[in-house]
Amino acid sequence: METHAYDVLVIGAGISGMQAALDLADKGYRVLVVERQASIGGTMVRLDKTFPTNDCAICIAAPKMVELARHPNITLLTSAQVEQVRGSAGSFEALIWRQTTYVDPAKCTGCGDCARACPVEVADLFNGRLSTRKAIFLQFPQAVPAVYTIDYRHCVGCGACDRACATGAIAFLQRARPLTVTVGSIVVATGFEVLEPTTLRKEYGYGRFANVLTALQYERLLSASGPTGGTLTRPSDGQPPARVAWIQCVGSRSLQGGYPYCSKICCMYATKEALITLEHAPATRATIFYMDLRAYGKEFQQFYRRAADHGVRYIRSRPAEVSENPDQSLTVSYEDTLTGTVHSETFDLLVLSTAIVPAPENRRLARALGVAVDAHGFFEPRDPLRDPLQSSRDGIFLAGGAAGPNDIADSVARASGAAARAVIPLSGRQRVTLADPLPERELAAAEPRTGVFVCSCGKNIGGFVDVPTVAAYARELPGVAFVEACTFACSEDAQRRIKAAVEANNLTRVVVAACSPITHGPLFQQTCAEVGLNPGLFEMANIRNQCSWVHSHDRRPATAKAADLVRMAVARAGQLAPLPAQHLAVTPTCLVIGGGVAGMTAAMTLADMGIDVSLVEREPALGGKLNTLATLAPGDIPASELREQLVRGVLQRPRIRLFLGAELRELSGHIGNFRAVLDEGVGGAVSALQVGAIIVATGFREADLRGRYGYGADPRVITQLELERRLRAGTLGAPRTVVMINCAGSLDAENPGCCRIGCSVAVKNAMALHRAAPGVSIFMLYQDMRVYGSGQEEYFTRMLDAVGPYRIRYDGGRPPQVTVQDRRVVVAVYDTLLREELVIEADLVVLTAALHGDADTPRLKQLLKVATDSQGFYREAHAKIRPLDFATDGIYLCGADHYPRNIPDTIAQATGAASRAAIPLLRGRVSVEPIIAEVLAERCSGCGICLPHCPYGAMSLDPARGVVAIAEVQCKGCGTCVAACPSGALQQRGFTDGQLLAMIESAWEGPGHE
Amino acid sequence: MSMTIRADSQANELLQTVEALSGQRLAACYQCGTCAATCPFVAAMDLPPDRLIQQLRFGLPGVLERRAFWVCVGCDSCAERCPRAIAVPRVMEALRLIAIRERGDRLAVAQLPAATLRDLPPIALVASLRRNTG
Amino acid sequence: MSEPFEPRILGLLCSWCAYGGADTAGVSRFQYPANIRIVRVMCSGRVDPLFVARAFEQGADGVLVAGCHPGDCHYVSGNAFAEQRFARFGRLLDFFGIDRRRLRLAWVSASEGARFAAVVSEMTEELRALGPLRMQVP
Amino acid sequence: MQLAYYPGCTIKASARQHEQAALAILRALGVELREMAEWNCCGVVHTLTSANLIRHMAPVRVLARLRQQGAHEVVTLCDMCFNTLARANLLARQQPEQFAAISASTDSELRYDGDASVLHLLQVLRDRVGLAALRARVRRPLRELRVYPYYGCKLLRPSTVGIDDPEIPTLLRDLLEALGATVIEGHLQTRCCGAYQAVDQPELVAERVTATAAQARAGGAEAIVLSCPLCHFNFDTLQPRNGAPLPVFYYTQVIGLAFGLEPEELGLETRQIDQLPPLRQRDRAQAKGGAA
Ligand SMILES: Cc1cc2nc3c(=O)[nH]c(=O)nc-3n(C[C@H](O)[C@H](O)[C@H](O)COP(=O)(O)OP(=O)(O)OC[C@H]3O[C@@H](n4cnc5c(N)ncnc54)[C@H](O)[C@@H]3O)c2cc1C
Ligand SMILES: Cc1cc2nc3c(=O)[nH]c(=O)nc-3n(C[C@H](O)[C@H](O)[C@H](O)COP(=O)(O)OP(=O)(O)OC[C@H]3O[C@@H](n4cnc5c(N)ncnc54)[C@H](O)[C@@H]3O)c2cc1C
Ligand code: SF4
Ligand code: SF4
Ligand code: SF4
Ligand code: SF4
Ligand code: SF4
Ligand code: SF4
Ligand code: SF4
Ligand code: SF4
Repeated sequence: METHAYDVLVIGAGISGMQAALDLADKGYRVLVVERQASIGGTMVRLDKTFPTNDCAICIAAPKMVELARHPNITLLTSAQVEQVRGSAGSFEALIWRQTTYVDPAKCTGCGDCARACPVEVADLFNGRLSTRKAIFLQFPQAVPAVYTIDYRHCVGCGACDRACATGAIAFLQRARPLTVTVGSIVVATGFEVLEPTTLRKEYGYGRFANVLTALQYERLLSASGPTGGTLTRPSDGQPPARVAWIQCVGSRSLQGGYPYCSKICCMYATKEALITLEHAPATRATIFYMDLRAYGKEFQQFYRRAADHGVRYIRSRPAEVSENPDQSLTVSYEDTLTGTVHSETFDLLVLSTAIVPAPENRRLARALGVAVDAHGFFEPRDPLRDPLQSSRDGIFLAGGAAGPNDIADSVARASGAAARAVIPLSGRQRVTLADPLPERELAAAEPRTGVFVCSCGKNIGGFVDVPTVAAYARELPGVAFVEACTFACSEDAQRRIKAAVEANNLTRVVVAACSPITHGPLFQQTCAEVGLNPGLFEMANIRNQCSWVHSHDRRPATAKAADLVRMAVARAGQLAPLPAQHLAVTPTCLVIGGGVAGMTAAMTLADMGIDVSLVEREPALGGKLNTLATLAPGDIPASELREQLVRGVLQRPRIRLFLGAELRELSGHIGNFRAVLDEGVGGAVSALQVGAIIVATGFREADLRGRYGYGADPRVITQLELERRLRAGTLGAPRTVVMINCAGSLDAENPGCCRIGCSVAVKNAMALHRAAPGVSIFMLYQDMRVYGSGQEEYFTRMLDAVGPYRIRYDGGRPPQVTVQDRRVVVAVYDTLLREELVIEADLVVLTAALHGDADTPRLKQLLKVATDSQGFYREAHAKIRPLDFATDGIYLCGADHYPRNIPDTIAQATGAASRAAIPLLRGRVSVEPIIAEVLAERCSGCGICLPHCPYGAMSLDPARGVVAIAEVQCKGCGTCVAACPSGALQQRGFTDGQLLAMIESAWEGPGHE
Repeated sequence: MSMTIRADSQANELLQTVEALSGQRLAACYQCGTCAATCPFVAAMDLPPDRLIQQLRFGLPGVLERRAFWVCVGCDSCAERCPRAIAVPRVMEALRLIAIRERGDRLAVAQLPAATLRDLPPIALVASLRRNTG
Repeated sequence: MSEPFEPRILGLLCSWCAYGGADTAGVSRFQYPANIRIVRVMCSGRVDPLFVARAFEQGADGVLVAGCHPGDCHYVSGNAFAEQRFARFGRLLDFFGIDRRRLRLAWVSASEGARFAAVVSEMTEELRALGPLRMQVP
Repeated sequence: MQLAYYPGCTIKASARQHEQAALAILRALGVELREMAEWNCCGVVHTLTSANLIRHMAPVRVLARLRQQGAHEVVTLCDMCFNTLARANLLARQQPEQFAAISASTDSELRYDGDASVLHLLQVLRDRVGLAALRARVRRPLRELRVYPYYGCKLLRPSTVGIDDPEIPTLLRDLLEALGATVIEGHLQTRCCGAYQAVDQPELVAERVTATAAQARAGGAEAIVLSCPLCHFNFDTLQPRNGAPLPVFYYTQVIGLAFGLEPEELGLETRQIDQLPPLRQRDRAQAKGGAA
């Protein structure tokens, strides 16, 4: 049996597994990725778009898939399972069973001839059984690896594929083989599945009625690459549905008929699906039946409002049942709980937002790994509050959805976190050193020799644009030496062909006419680099997003425009020049700003990876909110206990240098080499530090509610944080009636966001009040009960049982009124469920105040040159796939300064931020942005007009030479300065005037073209 | 209408009795409306089950004067679907029992027409008496 | 037989927002007239008025410069400079007797596919009404 | 096969046809029901509050007697009896302490500790006899008969004692299909008919049976087949008088017809046979065929 050695084993290659593997591989560790399916990608690649940004899911996932497949430090095993793991952290031995696919991956070109020949049609699981595929198949067009697989359960062994395959890739004699590997640590990223409600919630008719779908099936129905090519039709008759409804919590939040937990993402994906439905067909009536609409992430509430404003109808109700009519429409019976009336309403299509459940195989895998799963089958952290990424066995870590429902951003953050933890048992291992840049070809030829590859993207382009005509036209263009039409230019196979064409024809420029350079540019640039062409010599023409998809009704203009875009790209290609790759050495230390849970966790994680850290806390003591909070949910652990544990951990690590009572005063430099000046305040020292990366963990604060809800007017009106302080100090007294008002200062015009943790905090504190003042009556005034996080729904229902609070659902448009009337505090509120105005006399009113970023954020953001939103929370580089990075390289964020979050999420994120920051620090060098601006000194008059245009302060006037100078690592390549220069002394690499004008001038082939 | 709820008027005896008799914890109700939409007789109820529960919890007056719990036949449909596994029919039975204890039987065999008595299956008669009398 | 006038539009789009919006229009299949040819720049701040002038010279009937919404600029403030620059450049157009409607500055975010399609459709309609720009090439 | 049998009051009063038919088909299948000695009323409805424990006395007494008589299981025909006995039995198993209190207040020989099981005849047919055996015994397949099976409540709910899926039961459909009948279904099959409200709020029942019968008719059904004597009564008497009401049969009677038993053996009245035109026609056709 073969045995191979790696550093880390990653199990599962959805977005989490991919992120964990890339984070590790980028640090120089050798990673083995084991994926049970034929392609990597997981759930995300089956989605249409992603909330709340509505990014196209495959567009943002595909580049990561390709990056993973090509990473020199990653070995990918698909159609494989982990059978057994022996050993301990630092030296595990894993037995892996690789299923046979009966196709030789080395020979298969992904052409699909075999599938066309195969006579067996089977239900396509990727498309939720809404279409069929063959017994030999590719999971989806962008599959990685792009190799066909025989589904042996359905193959009849007829051999048709074998006869059709020109490369002889079919290998019926291939045998499954076991493989043993040694690794130091393991990341479990096996994600989750969605419930198919055929045994529970049968009254909704799933599996019996053709037009009742799960949300995942509906994603396929919306998807452009789905079974209907993105036209929204109902399965029974192919007609567009005029009325579509979603039922929430199908199998979730159910003590009976399902699972007790909240699946956390379905309120948002239903909202997203409804919104996209309206985009597809604005006249559709979209209705969502919900109990509590949990729109609690960053920008989620705004997204929900947008859907409501676009006409998505939200009905607060959990429908009773669904019946089918003779025309296969569906009648839903429900009570609108806000009016108290029972209705039967008919819809054409019904989507069930079914529970997120663990894969049934989790239990088997858990046995093989020797780790614990919870009652449902999700992998269980050893300590869910304090150590959410650590499984029950040392050296094995949990990423993404494997431990419970998580959206993409949280999955990615957790994956980075797990990657950081996975590094720790590897201490002392030799890392793979960074490969030198690939050798570049000689570009001796004076005339550019351009190769043009025109992609038909299956039917995505080919269906609307005459690709052969475009290719033939390209052949006639000046400088074009080679043209090829390809079916899927981004496939693995096409990369091989591009490289071969460059070699064979001695090409010096490559133009790919396909989709967007944003999503696919880097892939082709990498291909070019592999064949010795500098990435700067590559250009793309976006004939899919700009032609075929948007001019689908008329082939002629679409084709003409595609030809124009190719001509423009070729013209620009002629002007292209290599973009030099530059690297800078990195100071391998990190600055962490903020000493709360997030900052301390990040610092400790970095120290454990062997990195020196400077931890700066403004206050005289570490701990952040832990210095104020009483007990923590889940688990009712005293906050002081966690604080002591973390502080002890920080003090025990000699790599952490602590600056208390200190603030960042000045910052200059860039990734790899920042210079930070810390000021310890009056009487304290001023220190200058040299660091390679910065993690920002400055936390959050409660909004100032003075003047609202009677706050500030009477000491009996306090906030949750103040309540925590009283509970902690034991100064609560004995209130008999407590009114909690949730969403105080949230969900309104001024602050449209949802504070995400407020409902859970209120629930925890109701329990705490009940303990501290037995017999107290608690009124909870809420809009939607949005308890957030793993175990929280269960905690909420335990609280209901123990405390029996009076829950009053109020409407945001009619908020509760708090008044002080002859020394009594009175709360008046309209209960939308009772439909009564209630007047409550309270001994204590607790406001669940809106949360904002730290008060000092406006100053810090200027220093760091990063962006925030209107509530003072920092803005990440990409809401879905780069949640821990700032757009500015070398600076990372985590914890509640990004958005309010609970402690488990904060810890996961902080660990993840440490992973991100450790990449340049461990790697030891960073690359400079290749498209920076440069100064043509001979033309620069030193006028300085450009200087104020640079948002990054990258420009300065060189007093000696009287010309402008640009600090290369600081330049982000926006080109603003270039347009500002009156003497044409600035140029932007990759976007020179010459390159851009070449395109402009060829857009219509000059004025003579008519 | 505006209801004043005072700190010291919280002793909601009716709720306590109902919870004790039915063994159900009404605070657990999500107010989701599944029971109401499930009930085959909701149209005849002057207060659907979910609202009945809510009114009971808040101690609103007049619950015992309602007809709803006399309409409920204990078919268990709602109880099967309730996400919180609340046995609504037990709540209804508790209310019937309390009403009967306070105001006496709702039905007397003597009042029923002889023809009805003769034709009815015994289970109908006995069940009706069990649910309408003390 | 004379074909109806089809205006030519040059689009200068920032890579992060407007170009992303055009991509989203594609992903969402929002249809718009095929009159626009797009050139991608990293930031609307990179757009030099020279590009616009050259486009008109080369036969464009209209130019669309599009970037991130104010406050959303990926490069913090590039779009603000673009806005200033084109306010000034507009006056220059008047001087040359070019209708100001032929140059349009629009803010489109990466998720606003529908908006991008609408902007292009509107602009095409407007230019159809204005008729061809017969720039005299000196 | 021999099984102890608890009839209950209604079977002996208004649902005699059901018992007659049941005994007839079981004879044909070689199953013998032995009526328990000294049975009393089952209590009719399961008591739902903790204050009425004494009302569990009746069903417990039945089960205790059963054990005294040496039997471990008992078959019921009436859905109400089944449900009441089965729920009391469940309570005896799950909350023995409550039962201790009841037992303490009764004669000591009537101790019961929950070790009997309560069966519904439909369970016996499905799980003991088997639908295959039933199918094999069919002599006159009900090919042209279009029926709407109605489950009502007590067979299915609560699911802790129900004998089939509470939402999508299939038992009656499978059974009727085994007899060769065409089955018409709809979501009202499991909806309560109003039960004892027939006593003093018959309008509630009338509304239910009207809606259910309308659904059956819309699907093309010619008859309703059910199991519970109270449902039978309600459908039989409270369907609207105007327009021909759909006839109602016990499943035992339909099985009997398929077995080729004579209508009289099944307690079927002439009126009912007349209500089933296809049956009549088929009888005639078969009679002719038989003569030829
Ligand atoms: C209908 C729907 C809509 C959604 N919409 C959104 C949205 O709009 N925005 C958003 O942020 N999130 C959305 N999500 C959530 C998103 O899909 C998840 O956050 C994300 O996919 C989690 O990624 P993951 O890698 O943890 O798990 P997965 O994507 O499930 O990947 C797990 C991988 O592990 C593999 N695997 C499993 N078991 C094994 C094993 N034993 N051995 C080897 N491999 C194994 C699987 O094959 C799979 O490839 C949606 C989810 C659903 C269901
Ligand atoms: C009322 C309430 C109750 C809560 N209860 C729970 C609970 O029960 N369970 C749970 O999981 N979560 C709970 N949370 C959430 C929990 O408090 C957060 O998850 C956690 O505090 C976030 O940690 P952090 O380090 O990101 O931020 P913080 O705790 O806010 O820490 C930030 C730190 O950074 C410092 N800082 C800020 N700016 C600067 C600067 N410019 N320079 C230097 N230092 C700076 C601050 O002084 C502070 O020490 C609760 C939150 C609130 C408000
Ligand atoms: S190369 Fe062979 S196995 Fe691969 S897709 Fe083509 S025909 Fe199929
Ligand atoms: S051998 Fe199998 S996979 Fe190949 S064509 Fe035949 S059925 Fe399809
Ligand atoms: S409340 Fe929770 S379980 Fe229910 S739909 Fe919303 S996110 Fe899903
Ligand atoms: S257009 Fe070509 S390169 Fe782009 S996704 Fe489609 S197949 Fe891949
Ligand atoms: S209290 Fe906070 S978490 Fe709860 S709904 Fe209101 S804003 Fe959202
Ligand atoms: S290109 Fe942008 S970042 Fe670079 S120097 Fe010019 S203005 Fe500054
Ligand atoms: S048990 Fe009562 S309340 Fe519940 S559905 Fe049946 S009749 Fe209605
Ligand atoms: S179904 Fe249950 S949780 Fe829902 S309203 Fe009725 S009793 Fe409450």
